[in-house]
Amino acid sequence: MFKKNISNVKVAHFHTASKINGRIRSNIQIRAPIEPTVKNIKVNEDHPLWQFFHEKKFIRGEEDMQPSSWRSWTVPELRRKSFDDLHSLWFNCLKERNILAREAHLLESMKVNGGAGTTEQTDGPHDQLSEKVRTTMWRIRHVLGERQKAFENTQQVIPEYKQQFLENFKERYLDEANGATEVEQQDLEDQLARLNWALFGIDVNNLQDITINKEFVECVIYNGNLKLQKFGSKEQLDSVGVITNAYDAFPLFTLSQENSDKLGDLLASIEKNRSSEKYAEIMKMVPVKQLEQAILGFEEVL
Amino acid sequence: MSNVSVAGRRFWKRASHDFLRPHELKRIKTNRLPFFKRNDFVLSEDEYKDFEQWRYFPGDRVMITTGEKKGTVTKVVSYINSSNSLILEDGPTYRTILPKQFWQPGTTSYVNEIPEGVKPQDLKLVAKVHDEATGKDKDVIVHKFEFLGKHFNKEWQTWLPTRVVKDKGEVLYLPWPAPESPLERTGASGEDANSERSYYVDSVVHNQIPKDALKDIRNPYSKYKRGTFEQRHLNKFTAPDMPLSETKKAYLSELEAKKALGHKKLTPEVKDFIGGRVKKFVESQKKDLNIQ
Amino acid sequence: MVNLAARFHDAKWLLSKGYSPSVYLFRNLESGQVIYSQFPYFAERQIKKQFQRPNWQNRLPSTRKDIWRIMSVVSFDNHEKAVDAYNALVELRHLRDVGQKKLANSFRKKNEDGNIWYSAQYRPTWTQESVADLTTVIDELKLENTKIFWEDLWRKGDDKYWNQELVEHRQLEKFSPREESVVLKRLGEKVKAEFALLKESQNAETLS
Amino acid sequence: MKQTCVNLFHETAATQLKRPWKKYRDGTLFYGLTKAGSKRHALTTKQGNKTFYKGTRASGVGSHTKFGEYVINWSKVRTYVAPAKETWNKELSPLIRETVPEVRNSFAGFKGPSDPKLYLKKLNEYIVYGPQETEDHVINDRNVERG
Repeated sequence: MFKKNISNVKVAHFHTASKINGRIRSNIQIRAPIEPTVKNIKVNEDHPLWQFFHEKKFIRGEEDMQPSSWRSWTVPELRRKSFDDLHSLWFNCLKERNILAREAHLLESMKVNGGAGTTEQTDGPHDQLSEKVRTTMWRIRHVLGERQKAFENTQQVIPEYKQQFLENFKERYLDEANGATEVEQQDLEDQLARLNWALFGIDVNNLQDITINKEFVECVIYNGNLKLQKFGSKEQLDSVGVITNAYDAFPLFTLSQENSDKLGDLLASIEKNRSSEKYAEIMKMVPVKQLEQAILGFEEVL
Repeated sequence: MSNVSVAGRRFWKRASHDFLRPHELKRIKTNRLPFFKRNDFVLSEDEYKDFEQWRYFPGDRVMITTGEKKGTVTKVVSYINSSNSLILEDGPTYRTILPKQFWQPGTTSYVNEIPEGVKPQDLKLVAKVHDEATGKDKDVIVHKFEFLGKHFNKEWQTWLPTRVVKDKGEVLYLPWPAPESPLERTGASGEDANSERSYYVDSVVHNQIPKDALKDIRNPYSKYKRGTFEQRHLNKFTAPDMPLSETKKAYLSELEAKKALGHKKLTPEVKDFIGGRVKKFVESQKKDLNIQ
Repeated sequence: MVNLAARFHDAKWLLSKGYSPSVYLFRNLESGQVIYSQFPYFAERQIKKQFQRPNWQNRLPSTRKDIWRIMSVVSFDNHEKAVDAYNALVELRHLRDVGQKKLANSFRKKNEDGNIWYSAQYRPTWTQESVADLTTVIDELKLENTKIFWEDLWRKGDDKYWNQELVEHRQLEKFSPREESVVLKRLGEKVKAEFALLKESQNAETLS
Repeated sequence: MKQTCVNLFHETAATQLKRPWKKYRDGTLFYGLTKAGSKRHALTTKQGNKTFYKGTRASGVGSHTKFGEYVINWSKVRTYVAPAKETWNKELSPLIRETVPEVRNSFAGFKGPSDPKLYLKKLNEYIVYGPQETEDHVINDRNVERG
């Protein structure tokens, strides 16, 4: 029964034993093995592993690998760069070393003479370039360390120099503000903004998320006095005097070139505040509290 | 980089020099084809690396001070790094056998004259000095010159040591020879992203370096960080004195007691007494001499 | 449980039991050898049948499941073709081992010692030969509407070796080795559904 | 009689393989190729006693709980802070062409790069001129920059 079954089923066969089925293919010949090819693999243009390749090249040619035509960054060159740039450069270096290591490893496995890792007495181009990149990297750290040291040193001496610095600025500022054109006035405004950032750490163009602290109080008093002297007449100056507290200074702090005509109103409000009953009470508070009160009061006025 | 450590690389570099046993060296020497022995090769560590060591630059005019060619004024052509010597235009030569693979165009014989290297210490620099008496330039042999800092050499577009002659407070600069053809230097600073300035000091309150980055920038445990040396460190490193023995203590206390007594001035009586004794002795001596 | 792969099953049986018209190619991770199967699994008997002349270079592979991975699934539009292809592949393997042994050996890449090139236990030639056999079978038997699901399209080699009118190449969905059987089962279901649709339409044609 | 290869010719092949004429001082057999060579190497993971844990600098970042789970302590895991996409300057090359002349800093009038007076000077320049190079910043014709 089994035999009968088989004879009924049509089966395709190659070799001579299948002659009985009437399909003779004795001339069949085996083919050569088919090698896999990378052509069948598609890689995305933005595949993360491309970061290990130099311009998507499998391996760089000799013309791109001339250690003698490249040098490390020098320290003076790095001193010109901001932290973000140095951070970027560090990672660019890191990636370059990855590429070099990959290529060196490849050459080593291919046992190419002069490639990295062979027992040649001299280093290959990959080793030399990698060492140069490494030099760039330690120099980045050196420059940042140096910069941090300078910052810390300045922190030490700033209490000594701060007052003088502010006085010098005020003198020059008021001197230059006299009879300045509109463009020059704008430049002076910018200078004041930079000063506030430099010495008080206050970004006056972005007061939204500022915390009220000692520095801000100082900033308000300094700016208030400066603006009073810039925009106020001699009589106004004499009547108000030098402002020493943030409560009085805050309205003047809000002055700028555009709304300088409001100075009279502001001075009037300061006078009014001074004559109010609360004033003596507020003066007993710590400066930060005074400033808070001033801001609350100022908002009420608005 | 990848599989050989720095120490490993150093090992391979030194392997050819130091790691051969005497018997291995002997074997190599006996099995080698005969060649003209030259002993002036230096180890790669000892090779000259900077201009302060070479002292002369290709193009410099020099005078030879030793050997057959002593007194010849000629020009430096190039360096031989392997022997720390210089090849001169009209310097000493030696005769050697040249295998055919090293033949230059124009070589016709196996036996050739080849320029021999001269050490920098066997040379003197020849400089041109303007002679005011005749109004012409004249050659001067520089007996001794030194290096004084570095300067940016515009002809070579790089930083080179400054060669000077110092004499009685006067400083005479010796220029380096110019390159044969002007150098083509590209990428002068200020042109690309690499040389653009992006760092400005902007605040004493806010640090531009994020706080978290600091621990990666500086190593608080660095062995190069010296700190300050204080008295307590000194105390720590000073060994305590040994305890005194009983005898020594007694001696010292005796000394102290003597010191406490203080010096007494001699009274006239004592002075007379001492003087009398001395006089007596001297006279007795004289008497002895007279007897003899 | 009986391992169905241990015996040969004809088209009628496969159809009646609801198996998909496919041939499965498994690849040995250690040695690179390939076995053909009618089912998404294999049996020791198949190994014995398909490696008739084992030697030190072409060893009789073990049945360890962890070192066998699916290489490709070849699916056809009817069970007869699937059975024909399976038989032809097995016969070609026999031809390589016995009938045209010298010719087969002449194709193989050799190392310095004149042996088949290897790295550790791995000889890439076994996998490459099975791909070549697959092209032979499809071309010679003119198996139309063949779909090959490759675990890695890299292995199919250059397009010039394949008759583009007969074959369509696809990529098997990515899976972890643990899920291989599930993936193959699901693929079988899919092929079977396609096959049923095709049959239905053919029936409709004949009726009309 | 000293045990050597020649003297033990009558012994079995196994004895020959053990090479009894080559021994350590403590009498244990030596199976290596040579007795010479450096033995002062770092221990591998397979050496040392039971307390020796070598690791691969990639493990040991957490601890096992009593339920068999592994809890990673993220403070022990290495992290890399790459620059943000907006601030990443990809134009900066890791190396510079040899043809670009080197610049030196003079720090004329100051102690050095970390001098606070220099910092304040730079700060003053920034307040007055904003983010642009002043005369002091610029590289002069002798390729020297104040720094």
